[in-house]
Amino acid sequence: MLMLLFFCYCAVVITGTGLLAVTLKNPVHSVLMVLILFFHVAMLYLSLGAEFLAAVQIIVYAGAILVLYLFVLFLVSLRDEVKMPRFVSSAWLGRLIAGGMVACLLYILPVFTTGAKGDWPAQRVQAITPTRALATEMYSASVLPFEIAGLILLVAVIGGLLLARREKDVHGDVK
Amino acid sequence: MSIPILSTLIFFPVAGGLSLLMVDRNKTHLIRMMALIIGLMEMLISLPLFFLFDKTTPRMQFTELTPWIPALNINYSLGIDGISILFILLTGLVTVLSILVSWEAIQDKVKEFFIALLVLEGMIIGVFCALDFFLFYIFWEAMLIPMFLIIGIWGGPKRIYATVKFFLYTLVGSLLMLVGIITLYYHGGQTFDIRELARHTYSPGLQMLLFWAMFAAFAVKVPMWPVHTWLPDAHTEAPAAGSVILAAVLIKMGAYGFLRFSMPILPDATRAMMIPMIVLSLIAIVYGAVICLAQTDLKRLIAYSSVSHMGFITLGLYGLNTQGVEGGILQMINHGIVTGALFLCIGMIYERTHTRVIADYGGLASTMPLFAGFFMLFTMAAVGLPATNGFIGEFLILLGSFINRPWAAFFAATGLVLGAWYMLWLFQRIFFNPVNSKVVGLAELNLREIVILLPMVALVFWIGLYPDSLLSFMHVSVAHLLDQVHGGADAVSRVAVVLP
Amino acid sequence: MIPLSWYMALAAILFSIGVYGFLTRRNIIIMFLSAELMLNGVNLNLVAMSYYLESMRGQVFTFFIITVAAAEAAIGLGIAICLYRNRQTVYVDEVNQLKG
Amino acid sequence: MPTYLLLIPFLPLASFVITLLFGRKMGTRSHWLPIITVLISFICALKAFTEVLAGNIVNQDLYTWISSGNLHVSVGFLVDQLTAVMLIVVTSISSLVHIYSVGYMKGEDGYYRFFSYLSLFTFSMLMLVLGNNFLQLFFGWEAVGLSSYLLIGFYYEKVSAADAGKKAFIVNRIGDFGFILGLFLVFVTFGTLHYEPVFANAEQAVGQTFSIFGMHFDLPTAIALLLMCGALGKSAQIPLHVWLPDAMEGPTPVSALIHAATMVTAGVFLIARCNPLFELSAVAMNTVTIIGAITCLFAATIALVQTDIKRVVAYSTLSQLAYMFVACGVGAYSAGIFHLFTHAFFKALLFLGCGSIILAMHHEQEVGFMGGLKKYMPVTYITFLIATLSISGVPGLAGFYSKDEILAMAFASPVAAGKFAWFIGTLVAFLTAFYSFRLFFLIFHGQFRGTREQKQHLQESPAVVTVPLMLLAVGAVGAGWFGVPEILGGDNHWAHFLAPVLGHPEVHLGYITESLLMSVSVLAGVGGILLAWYMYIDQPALPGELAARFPRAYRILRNKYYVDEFYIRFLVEPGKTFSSRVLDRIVDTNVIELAVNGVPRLIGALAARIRRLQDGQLPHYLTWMGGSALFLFVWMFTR
Amino acid sequence: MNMINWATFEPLLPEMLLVCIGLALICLDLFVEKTRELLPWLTVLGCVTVLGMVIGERNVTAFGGMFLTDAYAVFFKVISLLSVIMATLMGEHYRRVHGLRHGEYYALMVFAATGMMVMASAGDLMVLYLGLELMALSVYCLVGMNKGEGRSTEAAIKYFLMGVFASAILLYGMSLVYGLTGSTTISEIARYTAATGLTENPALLAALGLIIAGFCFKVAVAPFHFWTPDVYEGAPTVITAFMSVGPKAAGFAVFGRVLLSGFPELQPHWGSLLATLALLTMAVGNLTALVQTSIKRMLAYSAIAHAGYSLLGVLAGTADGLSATMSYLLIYGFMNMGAFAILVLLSSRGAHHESLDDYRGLAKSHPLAAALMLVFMFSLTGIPPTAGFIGKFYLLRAALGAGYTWTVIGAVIFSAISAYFYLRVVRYMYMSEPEGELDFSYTPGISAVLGLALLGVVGLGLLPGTIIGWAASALLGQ
Repeated sequence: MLMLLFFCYCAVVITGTGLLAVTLKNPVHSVLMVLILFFHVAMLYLSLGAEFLAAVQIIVYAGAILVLYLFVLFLVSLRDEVKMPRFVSSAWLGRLIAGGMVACLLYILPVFTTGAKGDWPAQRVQAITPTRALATEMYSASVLPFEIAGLILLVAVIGGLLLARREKDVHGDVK
Repeated sequence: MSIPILSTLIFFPVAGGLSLLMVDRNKTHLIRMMALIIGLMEMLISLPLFFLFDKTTPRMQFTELTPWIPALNINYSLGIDGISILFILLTGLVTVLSILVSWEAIQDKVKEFFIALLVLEGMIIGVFCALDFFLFYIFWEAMLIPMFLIIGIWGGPKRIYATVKFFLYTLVGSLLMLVGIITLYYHGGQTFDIRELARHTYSPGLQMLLFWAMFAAFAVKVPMWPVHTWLPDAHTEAPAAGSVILAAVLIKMGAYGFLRFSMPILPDATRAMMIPMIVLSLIAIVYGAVICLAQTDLKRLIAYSSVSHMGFITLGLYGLNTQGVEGGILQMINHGIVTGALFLCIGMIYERTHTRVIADYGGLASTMPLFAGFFMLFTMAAVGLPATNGFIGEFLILLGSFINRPWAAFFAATGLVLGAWYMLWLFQRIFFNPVNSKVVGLAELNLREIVILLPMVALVFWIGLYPDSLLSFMHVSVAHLLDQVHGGADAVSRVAVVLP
Repeated sequence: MIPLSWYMALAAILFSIGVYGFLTRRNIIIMFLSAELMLNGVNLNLVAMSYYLESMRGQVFTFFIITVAAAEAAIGLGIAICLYRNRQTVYVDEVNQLKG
Repeated sequence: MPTYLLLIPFLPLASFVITLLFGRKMGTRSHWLPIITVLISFICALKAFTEVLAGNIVNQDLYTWISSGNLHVSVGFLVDQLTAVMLIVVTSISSLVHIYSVGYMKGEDGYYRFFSYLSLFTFSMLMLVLGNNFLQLFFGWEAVGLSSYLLIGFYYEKVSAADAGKKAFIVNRIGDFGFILGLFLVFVTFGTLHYEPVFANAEQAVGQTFSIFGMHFDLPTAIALLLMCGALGKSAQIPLHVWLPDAMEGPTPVSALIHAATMVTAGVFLIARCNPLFELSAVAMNTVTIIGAITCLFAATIALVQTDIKRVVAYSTLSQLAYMFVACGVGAYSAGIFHLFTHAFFKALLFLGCGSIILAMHHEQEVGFMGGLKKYMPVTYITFLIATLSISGVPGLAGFYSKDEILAMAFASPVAAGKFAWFIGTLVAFLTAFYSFRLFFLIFHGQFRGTREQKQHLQESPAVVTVPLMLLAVGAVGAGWFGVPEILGGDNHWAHFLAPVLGHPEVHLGYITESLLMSVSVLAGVGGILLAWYMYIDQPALPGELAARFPRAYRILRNKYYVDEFYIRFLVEPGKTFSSRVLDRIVDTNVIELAVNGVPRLIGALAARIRRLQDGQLPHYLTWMGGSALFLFVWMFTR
Repeated sequence: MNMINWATFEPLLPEMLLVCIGLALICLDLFVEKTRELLPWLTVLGCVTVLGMVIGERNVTAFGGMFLTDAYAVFFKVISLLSVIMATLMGEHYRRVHGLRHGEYYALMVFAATGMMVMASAGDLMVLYLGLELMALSVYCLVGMNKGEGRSTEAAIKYFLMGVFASAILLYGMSLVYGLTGSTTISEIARYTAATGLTENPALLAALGLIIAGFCFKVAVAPFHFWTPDVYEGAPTVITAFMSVGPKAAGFAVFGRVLLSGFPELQPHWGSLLATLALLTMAVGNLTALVQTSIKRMLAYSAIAHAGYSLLGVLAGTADGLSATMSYLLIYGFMNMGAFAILVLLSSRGAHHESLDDYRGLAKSHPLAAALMLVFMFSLTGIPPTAGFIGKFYLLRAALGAGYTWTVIGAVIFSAISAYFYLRVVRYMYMSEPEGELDFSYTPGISAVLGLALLGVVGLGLLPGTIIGWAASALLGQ
């Protein structure tokens, strides 16, 4: 029952902040809303026994990515943001599609069946703690994606550097 | 045959053409000479075919077979029979004449022109040699490229419209045929070998579909009514050599396609679609002839007359009896010679006057009597005067169609009258009537031009007087073809009903 | 015990909210945020399934998605800055020179 | 194959080729080769004739021309009685015309061309008559057409001449349309195109039917009528007669040779040659008779009012050819050929006489400018008179015997239309005499009505012209004596000679009937002559008055019953209009081309619309993507 | 718990080498100024080495089915590497003319290639996704590389945003599949669905729909194609060339792998869906290309159209079909690279010369370039004896063999329509008079690309047996 209440709370907050995030006029407010949302998602992760991911959610998402967004938001200056229209002219279609999507995604739930059970039953996870279980999985079966993820981060670094820095090109013209 | 003579025939001109690449583009005379020599050598190479050909067997001769795409059972398979041999010889001749007629007419991008021409020759010969449907398709389509360029680069003022029209028209048809070919492949035992394919039997419904798929390609190429409208444009805008090749061999490929593929592979559909095909042919005959009367452009008129003549040819082929088919094949050669010659003539005169408008001519017989004589001769061959080749073909075709369907011959024979009408009218407007000021003082044909026309004259009479020399090549093959079409059962309809 | 479908429903809603924002907002940064919402929807899905399927795969996947999200954020923001430098705008409907 | 036979056609052929190729260099000497060759041909023809007289019929193949399936056609010669006669006619008239032309064509541009064409014609005509099969006949048939075309259009820079040549060819082609279908039917019926087996088996076609367009025709009738079509075209019978008067645009020797003596009689030759087939069909015979009779009258009436001397003669040719048709139609083939034979002489003579006059008149052909030429051109006058008398059927002259034979045969014929034909024929005999003498009087009698300049130059033609006239005059008188009927004490050698080929209808006319008929026709002829004398010598004003009194009739006759106008209005012009307005502008340009060009245009329009989707607006793209993803989701879900 | 040791990573050797090359390139670029001229050649050398290793790869299933080095993967890796090699050579020319910062350029291309190779080998949705992102992120950067140029950045932002959206959709589909089957390994998914009769589950189909949507975006299938023209036009030409070949081939690699290995039983369902999409794609690509005046943009639309053709092989759902798609992609790689190489060749600093009008009379001023372009255009049209025809033929054959007759007829009709705009290039080059002066020179890099492309187009056109045999055996061996 407590779980239920907890879930409902999280669900309401997530939905609410989500909606607010995408509708609020001021982008900074939106970022704040998303921050709240991330926290609540992290709480749901906790309730699903994914402690590590909850932590990552907070640290990486909330702590790093959102801050980055905020940073860029300030960088690109917000002079007239609040005076400008928030939505694109075809927003009504976007709403329709989003509405249709949620309807469809919910519609398939009744026919959804869960697949084969994995080899990490609750007691086994609890025996070595979920984080350790995750690590075990990650560094054995999923070592390859792990490596690739590392590579992706490398590319992100190079790419981010490449794109964001001001530079002289080889011909010496200042861009 | 240890020497791959057919491959040589296909690739010699291609290689020869490409060898022109190495010549400096400013040495136009050298380029012309080289092209001519290559063309003549090609003719020389084709001669053994004529002499070594065994007329007593319907089997393919001079065959070559090399696996090409083994995964799909596609082979580089060549061979000729009595139906195709003549076209190869004709192609060789016509190419040489085209080279000669372009001697001075082509002054721009000379090198490219002769390369295109020689490559075209190779591809066309490939079409007539291929025994693998896929290989055939390759040549069939590949030939579009040089032709597209020849019309588009060296053509008349509206050349671009004409060449694009030509290309797209033919391409749509060909691609639909490609679908048919592949379908055939699946139903015919996963092979493209046309002899194998002909051995299989297909359900009537499938045959009908395949028939129309092939029809799409062949009818456009022929061109049959109502998919003929590319031809007047292409002919009109093409340079002389282009028109000649187009008229002489290129549009024969369509009729050849019917003979080589549609008929033996799809006998039931062929028989079933005989009447529609005949009706289309008749429409083409009459329509093409009548519309000639409205033409004011010299080449356009001849182009429409080709529509009419090709109507005769398809009529003959779909007579599905010996006389009709043999006449049709012979008429293909004849039309190639005669219309080719007419286009050669037009090219020569165009070089002098730079106009194709009929009204700009008149009284040319006074200024260029020799030319008038040649033109008269070809005109007479075109209207099917006996002793010229045109007569033999038309006679056999009409006879063939009369044997089984007198009404068809009845309508087709109106083509004889209409043909005389428009051709003579044309002749009158160009050569007779008071001398037009625009043609005063034109130079008579020079030696080169006479040399070009003489072989055509010789052929006109040779075939006209001794058609057996060509007909004898096809007797056995045509009989074999008709056996395939009629399955040997319906033999009665193939011969004239002789009273007791 | 809360049924899986509840989580999935929430994930679906979250995803759709992301779609909503992504399709309707003009500001590119907000669009990035919306994309994160979509990814969070997916993540929620995966974590919930992982739990119910007694498999770690979902969590691992989520972990990678978060990683990728971070990388994407870096590059996306880099491009956004580039854009801002070039065009002095972060509004998506003002970026329409390429068309036709 | 005897060499002399080969020489007959092929010498002229060689002459044609050589003269055409080298004539330019030979210049004014280019007539020698053609004349010599045609003379040799004539001699060979005489030899052939004697051989036939001796009973040596030749029927031999030279080589196989076409062979396809069960069709085997040869080039071969059949020299029988009929052929022999034709050979004589062709080579003799041709020789004379050749010689005549030396004078007539002197100084013309394209002198060599003229002679080479004459040789070509001779060759073609000889091939026509020599052939032993239908296809070779057809070859000659078309080749004479070509020569005719070339010679009519000899003065090609004249639009009317070029038109006339074209017209002749095309009208003949219309006839050939039927002819060639007839050949097909013969082949389908008999499995061969050679005369001998066809005629031998002709009987077997009786009772068979031929079906086309769902209709059934009696087979022999169908064959005969189709072949007749060809004959109608070549022999210029209604309704295909329109080309012959126009053909007078050609040089006069040509008119004499081709359009009077030889080529136009090919139709008669054809019917005579195919008599075993025609015999099988009463319908065909009647048709031939009726067409002949109608043409006969039709042409004669037109000739009454024409003023161009060559046209008058041309219409008289039509009329005389129609006699031959009537003869064939009533089964009197030998009579027809007989008339062909005599007609060749007197009509060639008439034409050549005309030529002589035209030469003297400096190419003036309107009779209105002539008159009183008698004193200037005595030889021409005499010979022309002989020919006119001959055509008028004055007893003793060639025309009398042959025409009389025909009329008698027509009267006696069991064929239904025979009596009708006889009546018309007799009437036309009167008309013929009238218009022939009208012409004669207008030319040679009365006052000269031309210009002073023309008058100064009036003189008799040179010997090269007059000698052939005289020779032909001999023929015009004596050609008839081969066939003097029994009633006049002759024994009708002609009919007996030709009987093996043409048969001889069993005619039993009583002596009285026959003499009565003969009297009637002689009276008609003499009456015509007298009337002409009355109207053009005695009362020269009368014709004008008559024309004024019956303006409509006069106009109709002057305008040849408006047949040409009818054809132009209802066949030629509609054809051209249909071609340009309907086919070229509507069907090709607006239907087919519209589809051909319209599809790309449609595609282009569609492309432009699709292109508008790509408007550069990222939100739109995203919306499309989101919507499409949703669509895919739903599509798959609902599978 | 399996131990991780060196041997485990052995199948990864080529990819690892490639990463090392990438890192080396960056280091050289950063620290050794003098070697800059050599970087493209080093890249080519490295890629050729890797190519050699790839071809020599044994058929191994590593990392618990996550990584497959079967012949199928090898084939796509070859295409990827070829695209990198050719793009590098082109870039060498481009750099001389336009001046791109090249250290990162080559490195990013190498990383993108690594991503593609991972995709080709991916046996698991996670690996697949990560490979895809690795490639995509690299390409986003490459597209936005010409920072000074507005359209490059615009292209990058468009590509990026749409790419992110597509990834999200793809991920949602994957998450559903994971939930439904309990696995992310493709072979596992196939085994599970077949074993439990999950094939009839609409949720699985719907999830597959989302996955297909994601893949369709990657390979530019309509209506997920909207990014293509804008991005292709905006990106530096070399990158456009690269994108139209490598990443697209990689997209098809995973497309084919997931559909045919993961959901073969569902073929009737996704087959008809893809048939519709293929037709739509061909329609959109070919029709819109008709009205373009920029050759670059026209080639972008042509890329869409060719994606439609390539889909024919996938939707057939047979080994035959897939091998057809494979051959086609390789052939397309050659001809498209060739066409783009001409574009690169003609462009000069400050002027892109991408408009059709710039090609007027090219045959007169530069016959060789025109002749090459002619060959590539005819090949793209699919006229024999060029390779383009062989590829198209093979696709049509496969689709017909699977019974998609009407789709094939549609394909050939659109193919005929496509002739119009390809030929328009030829027309401008050969049948018009030159207007302005075009000045350019052949550098070794561009000459090598042109030569390679010509060799591919003509060679594969005349002797297609080997490539088709290879593609076919790649699938039979699978």
